[in-house]
Amino acid sequence: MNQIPDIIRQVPLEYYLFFSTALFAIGVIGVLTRRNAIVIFMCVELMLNAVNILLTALSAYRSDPNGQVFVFFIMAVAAAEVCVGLAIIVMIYRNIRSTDVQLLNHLKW
Amino acid sequence: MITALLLFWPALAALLVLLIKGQGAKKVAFVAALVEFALAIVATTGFNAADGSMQYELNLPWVESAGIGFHIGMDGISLLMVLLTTFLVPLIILSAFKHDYKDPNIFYALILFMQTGLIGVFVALDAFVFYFFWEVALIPIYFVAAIWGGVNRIKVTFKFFVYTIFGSLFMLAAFVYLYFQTTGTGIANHSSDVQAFYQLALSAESQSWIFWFLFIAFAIKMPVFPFHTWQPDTYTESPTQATMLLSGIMLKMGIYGVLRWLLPVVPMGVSQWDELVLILSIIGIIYASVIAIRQHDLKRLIAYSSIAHVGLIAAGIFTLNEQGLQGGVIQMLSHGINVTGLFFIIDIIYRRTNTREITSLGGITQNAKTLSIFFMILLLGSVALPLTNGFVGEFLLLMGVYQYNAWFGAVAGLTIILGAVYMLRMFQGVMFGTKSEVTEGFTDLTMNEKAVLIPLVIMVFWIGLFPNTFLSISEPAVMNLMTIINR
Amino acid sequence: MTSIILLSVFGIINLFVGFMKSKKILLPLALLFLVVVFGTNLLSWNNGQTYFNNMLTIDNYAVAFTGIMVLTTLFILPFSQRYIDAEDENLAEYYSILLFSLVGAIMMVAFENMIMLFVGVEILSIAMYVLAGSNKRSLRSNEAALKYFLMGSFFTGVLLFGIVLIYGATGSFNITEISAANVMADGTTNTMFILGLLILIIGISFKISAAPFHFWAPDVYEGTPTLFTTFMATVVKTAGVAAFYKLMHSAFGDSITAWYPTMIAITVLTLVVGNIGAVIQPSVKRMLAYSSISHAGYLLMTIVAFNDLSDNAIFFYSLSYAVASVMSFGVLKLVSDERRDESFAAFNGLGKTNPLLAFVMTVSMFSLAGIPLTAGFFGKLFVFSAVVATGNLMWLVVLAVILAAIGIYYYIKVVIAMYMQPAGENTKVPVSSFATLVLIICTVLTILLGIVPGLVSDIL
Amino acid sequence: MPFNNQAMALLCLLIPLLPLIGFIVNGLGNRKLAKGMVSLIGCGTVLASFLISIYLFVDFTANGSRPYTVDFYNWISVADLQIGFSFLIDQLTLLMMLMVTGIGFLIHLYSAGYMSHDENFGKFFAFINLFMFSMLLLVMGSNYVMMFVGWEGVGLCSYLLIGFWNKNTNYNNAAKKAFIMNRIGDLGFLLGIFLIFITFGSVSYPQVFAEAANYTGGIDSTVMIAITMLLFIGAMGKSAQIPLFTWLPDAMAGPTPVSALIHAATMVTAGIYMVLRSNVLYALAPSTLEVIAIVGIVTALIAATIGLAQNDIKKVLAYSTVSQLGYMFLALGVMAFSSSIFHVLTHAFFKALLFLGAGSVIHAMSNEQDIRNMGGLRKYLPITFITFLIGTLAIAGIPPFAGFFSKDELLAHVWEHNKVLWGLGMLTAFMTSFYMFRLVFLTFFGTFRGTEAQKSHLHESPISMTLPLIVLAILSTIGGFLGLPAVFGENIHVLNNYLAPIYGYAQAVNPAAGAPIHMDHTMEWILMGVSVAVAVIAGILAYVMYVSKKTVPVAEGTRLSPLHNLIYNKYYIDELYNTIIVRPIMWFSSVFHKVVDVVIVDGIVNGVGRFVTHSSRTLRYAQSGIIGFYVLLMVLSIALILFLNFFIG
Repeated sequence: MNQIPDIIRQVPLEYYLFFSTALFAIGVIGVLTRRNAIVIFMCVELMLNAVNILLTALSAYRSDPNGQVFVFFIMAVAAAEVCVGLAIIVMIYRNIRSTDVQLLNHLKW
Repeated sequence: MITALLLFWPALAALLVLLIKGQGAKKVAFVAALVEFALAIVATTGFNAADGSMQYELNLPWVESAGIGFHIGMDGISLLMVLLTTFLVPLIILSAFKHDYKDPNIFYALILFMQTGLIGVFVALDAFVFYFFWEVALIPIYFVAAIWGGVNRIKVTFKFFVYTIFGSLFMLAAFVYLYFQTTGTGIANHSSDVQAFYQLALSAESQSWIFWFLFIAFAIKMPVFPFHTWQPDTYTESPTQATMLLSGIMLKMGIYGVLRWLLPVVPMGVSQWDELVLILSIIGIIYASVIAIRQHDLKRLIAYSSIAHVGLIAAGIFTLNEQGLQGGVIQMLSHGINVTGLFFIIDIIYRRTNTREITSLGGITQNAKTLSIFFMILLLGSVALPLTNGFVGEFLLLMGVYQYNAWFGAVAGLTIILGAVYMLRMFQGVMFGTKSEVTEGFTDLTMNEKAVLIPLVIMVFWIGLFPNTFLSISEPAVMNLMTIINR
Repeated sequence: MTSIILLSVFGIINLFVGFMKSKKILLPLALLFLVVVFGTNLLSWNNGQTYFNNMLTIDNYAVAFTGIMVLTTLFILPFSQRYIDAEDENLAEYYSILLFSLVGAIMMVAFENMIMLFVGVEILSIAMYVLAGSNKRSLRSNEAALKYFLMGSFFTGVLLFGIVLIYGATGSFNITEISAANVMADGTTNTMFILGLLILIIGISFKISAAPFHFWAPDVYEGTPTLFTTFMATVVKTAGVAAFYKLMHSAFGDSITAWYPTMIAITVLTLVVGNIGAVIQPSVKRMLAYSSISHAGYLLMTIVAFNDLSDNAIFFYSLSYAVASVMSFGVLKLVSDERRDESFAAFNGLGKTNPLLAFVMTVSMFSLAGIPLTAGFFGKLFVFSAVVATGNLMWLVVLAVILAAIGIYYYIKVVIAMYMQPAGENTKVPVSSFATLVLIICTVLTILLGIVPGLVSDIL
Repeated sequence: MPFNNQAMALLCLLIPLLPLIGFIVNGLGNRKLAKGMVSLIGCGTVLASFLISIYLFVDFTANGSRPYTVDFYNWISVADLQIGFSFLIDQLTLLMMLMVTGIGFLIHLYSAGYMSHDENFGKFFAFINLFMFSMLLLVMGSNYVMMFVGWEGVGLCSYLLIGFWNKNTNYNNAAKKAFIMNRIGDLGFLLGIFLIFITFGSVSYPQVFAEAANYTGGIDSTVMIAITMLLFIGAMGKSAQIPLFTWLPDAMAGPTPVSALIHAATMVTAGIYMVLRSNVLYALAPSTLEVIAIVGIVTALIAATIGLAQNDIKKVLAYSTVSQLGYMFLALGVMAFSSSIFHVLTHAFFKALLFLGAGSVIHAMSNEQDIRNMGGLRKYLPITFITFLIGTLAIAGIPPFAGFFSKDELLAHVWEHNKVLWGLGMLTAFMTSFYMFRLVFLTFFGTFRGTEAQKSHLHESPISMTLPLIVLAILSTIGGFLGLPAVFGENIHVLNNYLAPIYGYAQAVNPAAGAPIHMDHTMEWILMGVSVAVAVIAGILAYVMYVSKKTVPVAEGTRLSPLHNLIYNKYYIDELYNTIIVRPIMWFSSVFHKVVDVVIVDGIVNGVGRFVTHSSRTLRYAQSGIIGFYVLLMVLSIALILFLNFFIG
């Protein structure tokens, strides 16, 4: 297992940085462009995973376990979020038979 | 100690009055106000009039860590203002006896509560204490005006409230700034004590803008042209008692504020802007007087006249000479008495005829001789006839302004002509001529009404004949003030 | 620390009690729990300790804010009376969620490590997503939950990204270590650090609904059942601001040049948007939502002030704001539940039908507006003082003053409706004795702090 | 000149105080006291004041004529401004006191008869008592502010009495006009006082005059001209000089005794008193005196021309008063101080007499005032006729009546000063004589032109009214001997000798002040002859026109020649004032209120509110309710923040 950080370090840190930033950006763009609540939520998950990758990489580069520990926290929290989020979406689907976020604009101004 | 008693007694009495259901509330309120007046008399008798510094001081920690003390006390100017307040409030309460206001307990409690605020403003010796009571005085009067007022009361008092608070907040900002400029001793590095403010040596530039921050607050309250537009509407729409409180006492808060918190704190700022303020004030005198000439609603007419009178006071005070300052002080008393009386007389007429329109009144003097006499005396006081109270103040004020600048004095002096024009026009329209439908069955004053007017009229002559009684109380304080201003 | 453990335990107990038939006991029990927590919390006063390997610090700052939040929750719960009366089967869950979310809130004010901050934020947020949507059959509630959830999780991602970048730049999550790393000490600009810092600020700004990341707030506040809106406006906001303040001061105090312009911009924008936005709202609830944005702005001013006065200022302001908010939302809830209306018209004639409620509402409005005799005045005074003390931000105070005047404009409209408009068909609003008690306590507290602010104004 | 005699001080105080007590008693007991009681109190207090004044006068002369001040208390004291409530007793004061209380008493007595049918009898007496009080303060005060007190006080009484019958709107308007016009003058007076205080550091006569006597600024310095002009503006208002004279004819709306007392004998001469009192100041400003002389003569001339065409018995007398006041100012303008006060005195006698006589006529005619409806009254009102005739002879300047001496002396001074002014003065004298005889002839000669009802009612007035007439007629006859011209012997000008000390300071600074006439006796005789001739010719002319030819002024509505029309309508001065002053102020009032106040000033205040509301409404649209939009905005904000941080700052 000790080699894993070494393996990770074979790729330059900038690559991880660019990759996860790109991934994060894709997530953001997805949130911006999609109308389906579930897809939007998936994109958010994408953002979280981008963060996770970066954390792992940084953790490995710095030989600091804290980063990886944080990843676990993030995963756990994300799981909780998924539960709640899906429950909310289901609840809405029951009410309006749709998951299109554009339809929900009664609260405004 | 007596200062604290003066300050808190009305508030306590207000709580008591609140508990009394029905019309008994007014009697209790009246007695409480009389007690307060007695306290003020006691304070006056024990007051060393030769001493210009603060007396009856009380300095308790308030926000200890910040160096903000609950510091109260009185010098001659404060004492006169306190006397005015405590003298007028019982009369104002008494003047309401014939009205059946709904929820009388709340009505009278608010008036008493306001008295605490007013007294607090006049005795505060800490900037934040001053601001605190400044706003405390506003809240009750807002409710009195807005709940028991006329048809347009909501809109009008809303504007009044927001406008005056808007100004006050600038004062707060200035106080906070000044507070941080002080280097006090004791527990904190900073102090908001009035003496600490007086010792500040700020640059001319910062004094200049602080001047405006403070002045806007006071100018709106007084009100000085062009910050006056809330005033005629508010005076007109408020119930008479609120109008009396607003015009008789509350506007003195603004003038007092100038005396205590503006002139001595930022003297350099004052010297930069005093000319502009004088010009504004004098414009206000002429402007409001000219407008008053054609007003047909009695209350509105007196409201505009009040702007004119206050303009003169403001002008006089900003001359920074002793005649102007002393004139301002004595005129505050006089104006408080006259305007309260005039509004009460308008109320008497309104209650009997249901109208305040000059054109639909007339000939009242034929039915109500006593009323005519009282009305005439108060009116003469208001137009500054010698030997009435108004003369002493206007004489000194105009002299002060004249010394500052002869042309200003001459223009400001037009007030004595224009004042006569609108006042006599009003008196003629209301009291003289032939009776109209509404004044046909007009009845003369009742005992109760006389009880309100007689003390006022006595004061009209007292101040007119023996102004030194009051001038001597404020003189050392004014001298003291001038020393601080000229430091 | 004891508070966190106790709250978690009590939350679970509450859930179990919920299985029993008698719902009557739930409220007193929850209140009892909170009182206990409040008490134990105070034990930690001047008795600070760190836990979990330096991940949590219970210092006076944490204790003070925990106190505010627990107290606020204590005040909020009695307004759930209607749920009790309606025999709502989920009541126990609501109570438990509130208790659990308090844990998150406490973690946010006590964090020493970014992980704890993140976890605290999420505990609180996820709980709020649920509560926002707790009225399952109401489309408005649904919409609020969805909006809050989607945007909230989006900004969770943003927040995390910020944390990660800072981790990348400094190699630590611990705020003391971040501060010690002092990456900007030699005048170099570490792009990753600054980027992370800014993104982190943005992430937290969202949580406290600071402009321009406030868009969710009015909608969510309006759609959420009033009881939970109260919680959001008070506990969540207090926790968020307290955490924000602590973060900026403890971790990024030295890199102030990097975040100062952004922070000021956000503060100004928040003040403006909150106050201006509230002016023409026809719904009291939405008006209060905007007003809570504006108060976030005043609170942010303390962060900008960044001096030894700002600690006490933020504490006092939070306290006065939280109490006043409980009062205003509480009365709003009582009135709108009864009259099925959240507009200003619902308050017409309240002064006649319910003098007490009207008085409480008036006090709260004055407190929010910052008029003397109420705690809000001193809150504003202390905040402004802190800003003025910096010496070069007088303009910000002036702006805040002008906006405060605008604030009076909309707060007073409620007062006008209550006292000066005829009651019309509005009838007396029933109030439970618990709620009455809470309102009276809050009112007394507000006025007391408005007269003798020295009681708590310099405890930190 | 300190003065410590308590009893004397009390006496001094009693002089104004007694009428004040009368005012208070009569005022409060208006409806409760019987009329007899009211008149007793009203007349008695004034009589007492008169007697005390005589006593003071005697005492003063007996004690070497040393002026003294009586200090009662410190009225207003602010820093170096010390205004004492105190009286100055000197020659001038005593003279005025005697005149005011003496004539005042006669008129009070007259009023007891004249007003006996009025329901507000008590109120009337209260007001004229108040007037006596104010007038006495005016003349007795020892500083300018005290004078101002009386000055405004008499203005108030004038207002109250002109509008005495306050049901009539015209009367009220006249009263208001009088008060306001007086106030215009008062403002000048007030500013003058301020400047006096600034210049001399005091407002008290002894100090001011002593300072002025040592004034180092020289003759005609700006300050002195300013002070004297400002004071003179005050005098113009009170003494009805052009341009502030139009109130006086209107003031005839008041009861006739009021016209006699206030608007002829006493109050309107206050302006002369003031200038005379300040003689040292005026001596320092000869330029102002020139102005005064010109204003005086123009006023005299214009008022006299208007008097030619008036048909109201009181209006004729009113314009005559204005004209005579003009004379007095003319005298002041040429520094003939004694002549001026001499004319004040004689004018007080004969003009009071004329007014009271007119009142008697009006009383007999049942309130008819138009001389076109009179005629032949000498048969019905013999006493009134004779006394009125004496008054007319006096004012016309026929020797040996009082007016002859005073007017002649006055004009002699003018002759010395400026021949043109003298010529105009003579012209005025001619017109005066003409319209006064016209008045006499139309009223008392010819046949009665009134209604039958009036005719049956004609009667001589009661004794309380005729007695004052007789007394005043005697005074008008012999009053002139107080100031016999030098042609009759050296140092026989009693008044001049008596008053000489008060010009001491003035003569010190300007030798021309108050100097006696320096002309040979021949010239003096010639001048006398000319003025008598002018008066007699005018009288004969009037006789020819109105007795021989029986001309009656045309009725209302007849077309008049343009010049006649102009005079008849008083040169349209009221209309002029209305157009250039009153209307513009009214216009400004409306504009200030409806445009400036409501639209501009309040518009800005409300505009701020509207701006906020509008911003709020606009900002609202950002809150569209759509998640995608929100996220977009927020992402853009993030991008903006990052952009600004990394690419700008």
